[in-house]
Amino acid sequence: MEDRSKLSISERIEQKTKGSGSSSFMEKLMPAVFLLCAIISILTTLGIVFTLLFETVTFFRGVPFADFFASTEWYPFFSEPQYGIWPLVNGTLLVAGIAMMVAIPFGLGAAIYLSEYASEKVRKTVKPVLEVLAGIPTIVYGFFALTFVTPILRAVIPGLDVFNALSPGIIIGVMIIPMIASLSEDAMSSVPNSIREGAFALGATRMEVTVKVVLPAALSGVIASFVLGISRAIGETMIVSVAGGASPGMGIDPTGAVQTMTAYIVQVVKGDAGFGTPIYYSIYAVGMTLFVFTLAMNLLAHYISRRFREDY
Amino acid sequence: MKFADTTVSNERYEENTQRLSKRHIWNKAFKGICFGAMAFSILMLIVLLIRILTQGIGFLSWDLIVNFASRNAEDAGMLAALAGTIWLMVVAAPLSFVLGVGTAVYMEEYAPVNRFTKLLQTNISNLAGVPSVVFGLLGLTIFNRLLGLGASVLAGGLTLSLLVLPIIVVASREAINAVPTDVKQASYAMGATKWQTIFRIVIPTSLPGILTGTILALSRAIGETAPILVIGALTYVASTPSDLFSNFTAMPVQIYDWTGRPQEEFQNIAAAGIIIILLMLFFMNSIAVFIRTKFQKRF
Amino acid sequence: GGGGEEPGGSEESSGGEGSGEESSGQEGGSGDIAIDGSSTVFPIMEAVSEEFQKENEDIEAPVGVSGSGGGFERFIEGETDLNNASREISEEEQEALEEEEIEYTELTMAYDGITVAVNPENDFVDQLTYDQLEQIYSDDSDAETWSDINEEWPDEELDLYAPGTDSGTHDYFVENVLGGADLTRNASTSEDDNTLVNGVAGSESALGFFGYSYYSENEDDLKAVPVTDDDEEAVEPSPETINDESYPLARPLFTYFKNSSVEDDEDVEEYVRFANENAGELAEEVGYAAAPDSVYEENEEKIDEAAGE
Amino acid sequence: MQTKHENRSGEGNKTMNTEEKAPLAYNVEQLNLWYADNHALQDISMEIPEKSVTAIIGPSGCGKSTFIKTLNRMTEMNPIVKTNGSIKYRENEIFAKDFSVEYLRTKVGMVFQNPNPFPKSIYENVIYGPKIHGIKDKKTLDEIVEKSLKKAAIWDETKDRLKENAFGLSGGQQQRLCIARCLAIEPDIILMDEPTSALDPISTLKIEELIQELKKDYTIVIVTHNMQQAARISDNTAFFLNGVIVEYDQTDKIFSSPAKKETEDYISGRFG
Amino acid sequence: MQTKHENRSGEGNKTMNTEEKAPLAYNVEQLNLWYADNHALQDISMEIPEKSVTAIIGPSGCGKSTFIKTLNRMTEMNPIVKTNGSIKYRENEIFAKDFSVEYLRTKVGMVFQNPNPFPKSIYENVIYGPKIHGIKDKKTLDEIVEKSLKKAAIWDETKDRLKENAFGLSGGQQQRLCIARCLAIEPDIILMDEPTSALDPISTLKIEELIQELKKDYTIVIVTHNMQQAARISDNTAFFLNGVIVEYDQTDKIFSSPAKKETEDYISGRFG
Ligand SMILES: Nc1ncnc2c1ncn2[C@@H]1O[C@H](COP(=O)(O)OP(=O)(O)OP(=O)(O)O)[C@@H](O)[C@H]1O
Ligand SMILES: Nc1ncnc2c1ncn2[C@@H]1O[C@H](COP(=O)(O)OP(=O)(O)OP(=O)(O)O)[C@@H](O)[C@H]1O
Ligand SMILES: [Mg+2]
Ligand SMILES: [Mg+2]
Ligand SMILES: O=P([O-])([O-])[O-]
Repeated sequence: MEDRSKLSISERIEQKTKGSGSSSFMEKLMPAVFLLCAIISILTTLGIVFTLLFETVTFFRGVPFADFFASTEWYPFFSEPQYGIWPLVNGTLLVAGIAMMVAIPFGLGAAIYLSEYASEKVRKTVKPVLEVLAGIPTIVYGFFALTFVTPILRAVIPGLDVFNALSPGIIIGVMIIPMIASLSEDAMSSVPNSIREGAFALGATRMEVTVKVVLPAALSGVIASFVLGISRAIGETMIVSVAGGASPGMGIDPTGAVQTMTAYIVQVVKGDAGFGTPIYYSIYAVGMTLFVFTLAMNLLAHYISRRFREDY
Repeated sequence: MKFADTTVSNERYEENTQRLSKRHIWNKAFKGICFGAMAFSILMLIVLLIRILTQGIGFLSWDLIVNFASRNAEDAGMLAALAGTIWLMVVAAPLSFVLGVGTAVYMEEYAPVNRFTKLLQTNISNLAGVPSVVFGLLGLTIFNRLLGLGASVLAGGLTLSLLVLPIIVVASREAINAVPTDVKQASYAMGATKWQTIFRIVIPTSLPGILTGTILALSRAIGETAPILVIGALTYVASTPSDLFSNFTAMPVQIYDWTGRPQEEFQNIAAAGIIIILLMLFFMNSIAVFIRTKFQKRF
Repeated sequence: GGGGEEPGGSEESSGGEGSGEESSGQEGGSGDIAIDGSSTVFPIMEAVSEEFQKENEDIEAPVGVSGSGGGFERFIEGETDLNNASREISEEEQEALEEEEIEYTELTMAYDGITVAVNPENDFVDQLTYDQLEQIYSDDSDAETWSDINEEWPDEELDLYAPGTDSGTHDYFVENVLGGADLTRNASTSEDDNTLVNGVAGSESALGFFGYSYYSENEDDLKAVPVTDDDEEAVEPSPETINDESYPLARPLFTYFKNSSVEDDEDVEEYVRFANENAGELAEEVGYAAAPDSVYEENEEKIDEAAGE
Repeated sequence: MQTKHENRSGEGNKTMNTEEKAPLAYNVEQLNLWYADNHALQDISMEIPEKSVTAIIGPSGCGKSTFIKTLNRMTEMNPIVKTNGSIKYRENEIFAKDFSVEYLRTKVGMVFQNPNPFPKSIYENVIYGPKIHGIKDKKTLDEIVEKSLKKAAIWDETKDRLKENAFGLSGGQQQRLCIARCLAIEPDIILMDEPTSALDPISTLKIEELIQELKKDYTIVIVTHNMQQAARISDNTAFFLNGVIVEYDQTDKIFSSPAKKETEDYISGRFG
Repeated sequence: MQTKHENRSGEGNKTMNTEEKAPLAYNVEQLNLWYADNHALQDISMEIPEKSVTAIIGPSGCGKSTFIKTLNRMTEMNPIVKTNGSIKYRENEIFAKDFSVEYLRTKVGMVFQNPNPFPKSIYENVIYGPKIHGIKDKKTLDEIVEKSLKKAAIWDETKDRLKENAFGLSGGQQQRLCIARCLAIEPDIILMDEPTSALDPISTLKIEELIQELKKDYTIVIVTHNMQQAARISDNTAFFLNGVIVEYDQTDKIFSSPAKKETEDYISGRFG
């Protein structure tokens, strides 16, 4: 001890650093560990793709490819089953379309209010509240749609069926509002204040600043949030399973029952389809279609936010 | 020369009060509309909560928490589901946390700029958008069948952890990215190695953000019904899971089952169950908000 | 529904006793009985498990709901001891089990009466024949209004409800009433019978069918329609008419157990016996009907046989 | 250069002793401003004559930016700001209830420290102001663009790329574009907050020349860190310190014979 | 003040004409650095004597920060940077393959433009360096903290709040804490990149005094925008322009009789 304390700190540091092999071991080990973590995410995607692909191929051994894409009838449970995917796609897009008609205006409006008008305090309270809204289990939304929204809508719209596209569509929209609001708000608040000030200094009102400067500047982020919203609406499962019915069809009438790709998967998983039947494999084919759809949406969002990003 | 011919007269901008007041009205109306949009969202939340509370609050009881499911609504409880959900979290939370943070650190601190990194990035943002029911199919095929885990807590937890992984990665990357380069440079400038800088500066500094993201991601996982249904969670269990290979049921599955029952009382029990799950979510969200406001450093 | 096939009993005599004791001994008191299958049968089996576990606290008997088909899949994989089904085992499933060399026994646990119901405001329908039901529900028929079925009935559009196409109730109806023809595409289908009840209760020109329990719990909002499969007197569903099979749409609910499980594991055997003894009573409690006593007696013999006694 | 000073006779006042009384662009009286509890401007009184360049100098944090932003009421967007006192723009009280802030800002242009073009094309940047004020005619707008860019001495560099994004311009070009954008609505006064501090020396020179040119038609108030710049381009200079005007006088006087010890210390580089 | 100049005799060289030859802390030869295609440092050669203050001045973007960061190889963290030439730290080539960059940075401390304490307690900030270099003994660490804070002239202000978060300190205190943090590992050289530009005049003064004090034990290289500051505190001054050393000489000579026209223009405020 006596000896060591005579050494200056710098000398002691030099002594220590000479003998330290462990830190260089960590230096080599940790990147590998982290890389491994990162690779798992890629493996997950590969896992999804292979799982879906494998069983989808089995499905197409029994059901001609052409039927799947050319037929507009989806009746897998009929004595002469029909496996045309389009009715499910149609139902999915119909519900997602309704959802976006709710989510885009309200989400964007909320984002604008929070980013451009609200005080810091309001923003700080509302954002977590909206996050709560986004975190409510979808099963809860599903029963809310079926037992609350549908009866109200039926009172207003006489021809509305018990199962319809409208009610789950609206509720999915409501569920997505926070996501769009939050992502758009992020995009808008990252528009530098200096640009806003530039517009104010020209005598613009707040609305003129928002609509003509901030929104265009944040457009890539805002549109990306819409696309992500659509992708979420397409993938939403329980709300449509509960409130949308199970009637695949090609109509675009929102008052009637529909079936979405996700709802079909749940129907079969919960249902009676025998092992090894084409119905069983069909959920993978539908899952694959769903995956391709959301993948396309996500790539689109990615592309938009890359391609049109403004560097301030 | 260039200033002489004033083609645009200054008067043009001497706006008559009418035009100006019109612009003011527009401005007000626009603000109102945007406020309305925000208020609508919050209103929906309130209506939803009131609806659930009015239906379920009378049926909240201690029994609901300590009893197992039963055919009699009066005796029915969600102990198994509650325990199942907690077990799922116990599996999913550390796994997705470690994997998520590891991935984020790799991407933010180590990844070279190359194709692999780009692929990784695209891959993760895509994974975040894959519908949960598809994750269910993944879990069913790989964990249940291929690895032979069956409909066990482990299979469920693994499935959920993959489901929330991308969300955690994105949140963690943001948090790590928010650590100022300044501070990292200070560490390097003292002769710290990369790992030392990451371990002692980057991770501790971004931890609040990472934790917040993780909690929010997990609170989403708690409510996920579809993937759990797909991997075949049980519906009636009169015991709590004893190990990773036990069968389980989870709260949303239990609620889904109750709402499908013919007896009216079960609908009410379901509403009470929803209240419990919402309480759990509020609790987790408040922890997240607390961490965020309390520990997040402003640079 | 006829009794299950009895696959060759060669294994029964292969000294199951000893190994049975061994395995139950290994599992100690904390044996786990794996039960999965039909959602229709689930409430009964849940009640059975609930009661069973009250008496045997250290034996766990959780019940899953993978649907009859999904359940059979797991049964074939050898993952489960018992599989509940709201229909008889299919030929493909039998073949697969044979391939896996799994021997099984079918037990009829209770009866469900598929109930045909209309809105209480509907005062013109007082009974329906199979022919009429077929006319209404078959995809081949072109009936659109009530008057298309019976000229005396009003000229109002049929508002039809039916259980999800992937359910046992749907299959049974299609098989027995429609003679295998497809269900009309005009019907609103849902996996959740409660919503069918709501649909029928909310529309005056509605007609729907679903499990008896959904009717008995909502008697005030629905009117059950007596049904006849020939031109005899139509019968209204009730626990009695279902139990004595006078109600034509009474259908049996099954559970299938793996013979080797009963043979090797005392817990499973105990559970199966317990289920057979109590299923009738518990079924009525949760809104189904008991099967005739003779069925349970027959079951007992089958169990004895499988257990090698 | 001008940092030498032998003569201390010229006594600075809070309101400047201008020799000939030019019409006033601004008349500030007893202006006080707080950021929450921070009293950032204290009893500021100052007359700003038209068609001249008024420089505001002072060490960092003394309130220069705050002051200049108050002149077109940009400070009030910050909810924690409280203001009292009076600012008359051309005889009109800008804090009056019925005085429109949009009108004020139309008449009083502003150029910021960092160039802040909108992320739009050069063309659209310039016509933003005219457009929000109701000018829609394509031909008129074209004219405005040409004239404004010419006045801001950036026409030659941009005339062939008007449709390109303004972010493609260099910092100095961006700053001149911002000046053009501000000229497009033909303001009466131009406020500039350290307009050259983010620029390279050559761009700085160009902007300084431009200011000299603009002074013929406009009243200019410029905040600058750079005393040499103030000396070079301004007619009058106000020296701020800790939220107070220490001295306000003709630029020559301030730099040759400051009345106050603090002024002298500051311009001779003893602090700051 | 020093901005007057009558005499142009002192000819500046790329390597300075020091009168007495002190031991060298650094010897930079033919250093070139590119950010991708931007040739940010061109043929820099410069000898830095130990136990002295060397100031680097020059207009924004001339490469001051880049140069100083190259001295402890911080630039190489940016993947687009390419470097060639030689830098010898105490006779050792720092670009040599077997030369440890961690060792270099342990010997060469760095203080940045904006104070950048770690988001930890004051105590932990100071012991960060010793800890990562393997010193764990609590008593030694306590001693290091006291000694370093005292040397950085911030002990009195912080001794009662060592466990508090460093973010609670004022900007000037934070900057001194960063200096203390850097002293804790007893470096040989301290590099400072505009260490006072984010600070108020009083904090600036304190840091300047501190530098004068530190110079007794350490070699200091300081980048500054502020010519007065360079004049006040440095022994030698290098004037950079567009990536080139225009002039490097004793500070007195640079400020009283610069050899080059550009230097004169710059320090007399004609640009920048
Ligand atoms: N948005 C704000 N919120 C709170 N205080 C502020 C704000 N802006 C400025 N201040 C405070 O007001 C005072 C004056 O600031 P101001 O920005 O006007 O100084 P300045 O003279 O422009 O300085 P600089 O030369 O650094 O730009 C300072 O004490 C500053 O901390
Ligand atoms: N990370 C970087 N990537 C690309 N170019 C850079 C980077 N950092 C600096 N440069 C360029 O290198 C040149 C020198 O920059 P440097 O930061 O060294 O200047 P400086 O003298 O420190 O200026 P300042 O006084 O503004 O800090 C500039 O042209 C700059 O644009
Ligand atoms: Mg300022
Ligand atoms: Mg620099
Ligand atoms: O689940 P089920 O087979 O009874 O429909």
